[in-house]
Amino acid sequence: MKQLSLEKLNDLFALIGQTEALYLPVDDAAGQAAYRRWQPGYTLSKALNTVRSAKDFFFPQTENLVDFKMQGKSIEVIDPRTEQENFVLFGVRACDARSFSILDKVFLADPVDTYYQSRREHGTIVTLACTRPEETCFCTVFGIDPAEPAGDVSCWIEENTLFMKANTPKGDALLTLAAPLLSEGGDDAVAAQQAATRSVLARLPLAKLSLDGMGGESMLKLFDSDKWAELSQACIGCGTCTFVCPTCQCYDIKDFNTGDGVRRFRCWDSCMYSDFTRMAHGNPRLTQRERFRQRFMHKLVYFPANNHGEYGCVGCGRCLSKCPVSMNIVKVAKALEGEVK
Amino acid sequence: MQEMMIAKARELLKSGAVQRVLGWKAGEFAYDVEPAVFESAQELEKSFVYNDFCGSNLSKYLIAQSRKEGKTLVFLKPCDTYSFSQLLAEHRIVRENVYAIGIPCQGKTDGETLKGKGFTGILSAQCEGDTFTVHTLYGDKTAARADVLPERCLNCKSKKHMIYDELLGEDGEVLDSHRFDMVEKLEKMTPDERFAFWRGELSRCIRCNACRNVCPACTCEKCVFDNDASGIAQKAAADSFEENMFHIIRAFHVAGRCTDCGECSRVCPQNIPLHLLNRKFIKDINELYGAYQAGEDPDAKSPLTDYTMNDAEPGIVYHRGGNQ
Amino acid sequence: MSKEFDREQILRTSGVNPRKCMRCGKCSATCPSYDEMEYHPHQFVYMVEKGQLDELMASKSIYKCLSCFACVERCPRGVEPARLVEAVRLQVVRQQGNNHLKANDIPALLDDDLPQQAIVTALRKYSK
Amino acid sequence: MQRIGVFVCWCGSNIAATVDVAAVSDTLKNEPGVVFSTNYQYMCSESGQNILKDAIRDYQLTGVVICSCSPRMHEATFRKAAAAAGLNPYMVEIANIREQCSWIHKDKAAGTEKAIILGRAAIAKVHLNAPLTAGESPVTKRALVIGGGIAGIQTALDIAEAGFEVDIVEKQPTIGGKMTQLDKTFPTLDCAACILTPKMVDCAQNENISIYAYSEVEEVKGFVGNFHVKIRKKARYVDTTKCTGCGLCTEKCPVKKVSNEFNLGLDNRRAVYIPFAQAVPKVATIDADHCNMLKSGKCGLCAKVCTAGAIDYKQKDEIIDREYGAIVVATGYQPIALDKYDEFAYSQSKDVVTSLEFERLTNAAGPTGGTLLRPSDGTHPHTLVFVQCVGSRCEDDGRGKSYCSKICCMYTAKHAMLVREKYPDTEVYVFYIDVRTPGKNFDEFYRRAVEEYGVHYIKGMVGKVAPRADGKLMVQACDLLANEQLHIEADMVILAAAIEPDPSARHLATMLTASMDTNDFFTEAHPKLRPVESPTAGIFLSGVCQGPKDIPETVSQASAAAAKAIGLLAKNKLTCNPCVAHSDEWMCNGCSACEKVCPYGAITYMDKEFRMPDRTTAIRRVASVNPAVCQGCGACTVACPSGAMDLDGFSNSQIMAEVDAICKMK
Amino acid sequence: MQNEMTTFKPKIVAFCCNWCSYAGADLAGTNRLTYPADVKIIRVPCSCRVNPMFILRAFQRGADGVIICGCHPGDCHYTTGNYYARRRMTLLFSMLDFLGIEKERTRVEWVSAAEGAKFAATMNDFVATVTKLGENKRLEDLRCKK
Repeated sequence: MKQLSLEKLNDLFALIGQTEALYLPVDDAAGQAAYRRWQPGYTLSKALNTVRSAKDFFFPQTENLVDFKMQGKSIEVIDPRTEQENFVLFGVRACDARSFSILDKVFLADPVDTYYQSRREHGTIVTLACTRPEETCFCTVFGIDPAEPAGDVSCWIEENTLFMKANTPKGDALLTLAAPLLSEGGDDAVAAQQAATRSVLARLPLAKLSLDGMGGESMLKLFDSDKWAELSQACIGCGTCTFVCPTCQCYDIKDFNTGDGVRRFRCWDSCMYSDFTRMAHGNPRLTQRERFRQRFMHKLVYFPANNHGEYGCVGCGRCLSKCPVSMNIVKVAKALEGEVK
Repeated sequence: MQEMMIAKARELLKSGAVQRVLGWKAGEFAYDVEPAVFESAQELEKSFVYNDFCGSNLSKYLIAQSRKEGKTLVFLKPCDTYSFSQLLAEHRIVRENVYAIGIPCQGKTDGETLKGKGFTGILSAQCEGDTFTVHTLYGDKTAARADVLPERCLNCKSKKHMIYDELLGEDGEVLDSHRFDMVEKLEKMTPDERFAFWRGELSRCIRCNACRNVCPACTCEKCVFDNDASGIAQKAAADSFEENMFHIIRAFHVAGRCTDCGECSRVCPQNIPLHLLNRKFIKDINELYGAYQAGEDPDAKSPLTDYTMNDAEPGIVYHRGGNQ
Repeated sequence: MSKEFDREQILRTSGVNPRKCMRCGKCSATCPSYDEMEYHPHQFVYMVEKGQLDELMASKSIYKCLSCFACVERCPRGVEPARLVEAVRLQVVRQQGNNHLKANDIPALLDDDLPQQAIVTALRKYSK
Repeated sequence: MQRIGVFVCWCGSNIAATVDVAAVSDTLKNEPGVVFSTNYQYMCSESGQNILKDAIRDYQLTGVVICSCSPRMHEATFRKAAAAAGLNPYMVEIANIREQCSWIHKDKAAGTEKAIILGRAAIAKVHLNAPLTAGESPVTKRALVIGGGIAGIQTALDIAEAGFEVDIVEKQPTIGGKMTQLDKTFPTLDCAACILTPKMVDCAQNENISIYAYSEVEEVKGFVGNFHVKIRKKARYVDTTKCTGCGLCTEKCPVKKVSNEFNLGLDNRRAVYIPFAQAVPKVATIDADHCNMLKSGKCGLCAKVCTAGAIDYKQKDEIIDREYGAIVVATGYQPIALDKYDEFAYSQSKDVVTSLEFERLTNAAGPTGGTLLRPSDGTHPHTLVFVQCVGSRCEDDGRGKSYCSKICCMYTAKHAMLVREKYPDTEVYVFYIDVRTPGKNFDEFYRRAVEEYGVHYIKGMVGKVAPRADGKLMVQACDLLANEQLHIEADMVILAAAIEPDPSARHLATMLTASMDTNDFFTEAHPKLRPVESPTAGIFLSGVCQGPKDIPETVSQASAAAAKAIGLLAKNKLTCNPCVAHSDEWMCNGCSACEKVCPYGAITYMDKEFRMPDRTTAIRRVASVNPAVCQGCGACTVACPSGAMDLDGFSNSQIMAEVDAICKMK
Repeated sequence: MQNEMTTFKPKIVAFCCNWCSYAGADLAGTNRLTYPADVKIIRVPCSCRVNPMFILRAFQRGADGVIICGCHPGDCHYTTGNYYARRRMTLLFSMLDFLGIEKERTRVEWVSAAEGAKFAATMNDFVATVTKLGENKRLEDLRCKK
């Protein structure tokens, strides 16, 4: 365990920022936290979590895949990628840290998504333990311990000190880089904080959320449940839940005509949208009920069925606080609970 | 009020006067109330609520509900009635299939506003008189009611119901609000300051479409931004231009039709003050073409489908604002 | 102070646009004080428009207007000549620098027989 | 993918001098979709057109871009040539490289570059062009004239003379309109009845004309060439086929105190009446509001005296359905109500009258038999004051009208002159703001009133009319030229009240979807070049419904409207402009925004059953455009938020393609 | 820098109604009245055909100024089209200004078929105004610039 006085936090950021791009949560104009590239004067946000998740850094909302340049009747194909720079993501919470492993299962499975892979390889994740979880948090349901977050480096902030622990070679390298500023020690302080945090976690209203019966076994039963109609009734079909979700990974590929060519890019898509997976014959999911069902079946049933029981949710609670009509995965899970019992 | 509403709904369901009730349903926490349709007295008893978190505007749901067989009972707050009336004027709702009950409103807050005011770990919340008590994981906290209301309710334009079949409680008055203050403040800035302001706001947009999908004026069967044939379809703002484009065109499409219900800003996950764009149009319309409030008079010609021979010339824009 | 300034000032305080006048003379035709006045309502409109202010400001006519507003009421073009007369008068009063009547002094001057209209008219005429 | 041919015209040296035409055609040859590109000295010449035709055939062109002069010049030429070669004419686009390029630029490099860009824009548009076919619609060879005043009569006679059927719908029991109430007409002073009644009789006798008097238009549907109109023929309680117009019933009717509208209430008529002796049709009408028989079932005297047996108390309103190819509006005017002009004491004194009432008071067929008498006491008036511009040129909307009523100056001069001629012992004053006499022999007429007849014309307005206990009217006015206030003791005051469109016109305009201005006058298709047509195709305007005018002007406009209507009726089929709007029903919300901005009423809504994406069926309200009525302005396309409404030939995607091509970075 | 300023050639899109302004532009040509080649005209049936989308699209694609020309109010070939256009454009321009986008980049001008001289003068003036403003930066799409 290494430690650093918070007074020197800016020196640490400056040190890292010198060699790599450093991103950390700072407060935006509306007072919510968002990742920004560090520059002098930026301070780490005190918010529990960012509105947008950390997946942006590996799977950005829009990404240029290929360019076509047209000159008269000839077409030139251009790979727009430049060399990926190394970057450090500071202050990732345990839930988001888990989301990367879920995304990896999608993007690093064969055929490997090289755009994603390159970013994963060049990114170092520095997590930060939670101390004040909120009522919307339910990461513990998925076996995540926000007091002991994963990542290349785990951090804790207690009183006036930042404690850091490297978990991987990438983490070691980062701490080596920062070594001039760090000193040893802090195990006791961290353990004390963890104990305090865990006592709060036990009191969270959603700590006991049960996902029994979800997963592949009850797929058809859940698929055919008549609860979906009622659950999806209020859904307005926007993409808020999917876009703030750290694990949603669907995208669309679009062409943009630039006037002298075409820029082919991919962008996040939402299964809640009426034109999601629209094909030549139309949309396979005809109503919002089916689109709504798709999203939750995917996270709670299909994904675990294909991934050894791992759910496609990390319990970050973003959709709970951001859904315009206050519908969310917890309400769905609770409603479906009865169906499988 | 909640009891009265349940009793009324139960009575109308029982008599067969209505087949379903559109209202609000309690959630997991105090604040996550969701719009819901109730078809039986049991459902009403179980989860119908009307409290300080019933901010969502139900009128847009009537587009679908009123096309169902039978009648739908809907509870409408004063500001929701403007949307309802406007939707009727646009023939989007089958009036015969709706039984509208006007209900009073003292302003509605929501979880995001409470959190913005520093309440975290909210377990439950009550309001007595003018004091809000919030029980949180980290202890109980109180606040004055006015301090936890969102901007749209602090600048409420009207407590009067524009249209209803029946009214529960007293009808209120159209209010003198300060809703254009912020627009005015922006108008007084230099263009550079305004540009910086809006870039700061709009650059946060994640194009989740929540503003559009919740908006009672955005009821297109197919939005131009979802229609590849329109030539301006976008699924994400791949460039800052597209952020501007989306919000300008959206505001323009609802100009003269937006009732200023404020749902767009309420639902924006990034807290972008989108209502300011709509209010800018409303303010301009009021100043240039005479006071007009969408949803107030269903027979009034909306300002963009109307004209007078002596309308201001577009050049008037060069002479207005604080940027001479 | 320049004539142009006076004219601007009169136009601003009165809010009257003399160019709207179509010279029908209904103001003067309707004026109960016509015979008392050296310059008549329609002349006020015309002379202000042409900037002939010295004559108007020197004339007693500005005090002869009863402020009955019949001309304002009858004018088909909404020119409001009485407001113009009033503005010319105010311009004179202002240049004299004295406020001849203050609202607070009125109660002492009151007489039971005095019609309300006279008080209002007096205040209009003699105060800034 | 289109196969596009590009043809660059030199226009002799007009284009070639400042645009390198060869460079333009060579560069455009490389544009996607272009399979042929050439340049030629004069594309519009016969040999130029042949190059175009040959290329269309040889290269199987599906689209053509001509870089030449303005499309306003030769678009039709090239479209025709393309059609001759078998290509849809609407697959031709013109890049205007002469008026908008070569002629305005001196630098050849800049001109060439711009010509290339304009060519690219046209190519981009042609890529999205679709073949358009002009539709045709039949024409019903009958015209409807709404309003039977002098305007309607003249229009109907002219159309009937040309051999087409015309129906006149008049809401009063007789045709003739306001002119029947006039005494003499300026500037020739011939008697109104003498010149009007023969025309009324002509109408009745012309076999092409059907008169629906005491009738109103109830509903108008359809469009140019194909209007479907419902006419409500109000019950007269008299069988018009039996009534001989003998007038016996009107003498025997016991209800004697019904205000006579023909004489503007200056005297009374019976409950059964014929408005005046020369009425057409000359049949009696029972006034249901006053008839004892119809009110209480007690009387029946008229039925008893009628030898023709024409009285029918059970008669009902009749609805007549007719089809028309053209509609002429001739709804005329009425004087404004003067109840808001207290200063003129119109409501207080019987001796303050409007000019139209004055017409009746001097008319030989009027209540006084043509002798001018004071209405209050029947004495001979000695001093008469005429006031002009009462309610005209008034900015206060609540009281008057902002416009000049145009006819008052002349008829006031007429009245003043006639009074002085007939009663030389009178003093006549006319108070005016301006005297407006533009018209043949008009100013001479006015000068005669002043110079020969000694009418006192005084510049200035009357401020106040105060009736005195002794019956005199105290007129207070200002003589602006003398700069003095006048006080005149008058016996009568005559007010030249402003005129306004007939109040029925507003409702009619809505039915016809013909636009009106803020004063409820019908607007013309073009204020200078199409003054008798409404912007709505097939609707024509005749008389004062379009704006104040006197009789000669009304008659000439009526004939002009007739000529336009005849031009339409003479056609067997109408060719429609194919560049019209169309609505994509799937995207339409049914919100009516497009309908509200359509100046032609071309958009209607219908409830249509749709199979929805969720496989249910639903009834949806959707817009549909009548291509025969749409003129292709595109107002609806922008009003439509979903983009369901688009314009053929100028579609959203076509215009954006042009924008893209023009803005393209090099 | 100085040099860059003087060589900046703005891209101007002019939407002209077919009946008045396009004819006015033709008349300017017939009378050989010059204006910069930077102006490119798009013919539309009426000024009311101009959708705000087109204007934004032009800026996106690299236009530096957009001008809409129509018949004088009251003279519209379709009677009322330019009245609607007038309201739409007034509100749109005001909104652009509200977003801090230079309002001088957009303009509406009424040009009749007889006003060739006015058309040329208008274009000269507009090009000068836009040239002074420089390149459109606030409403550009970087993907369209290379």
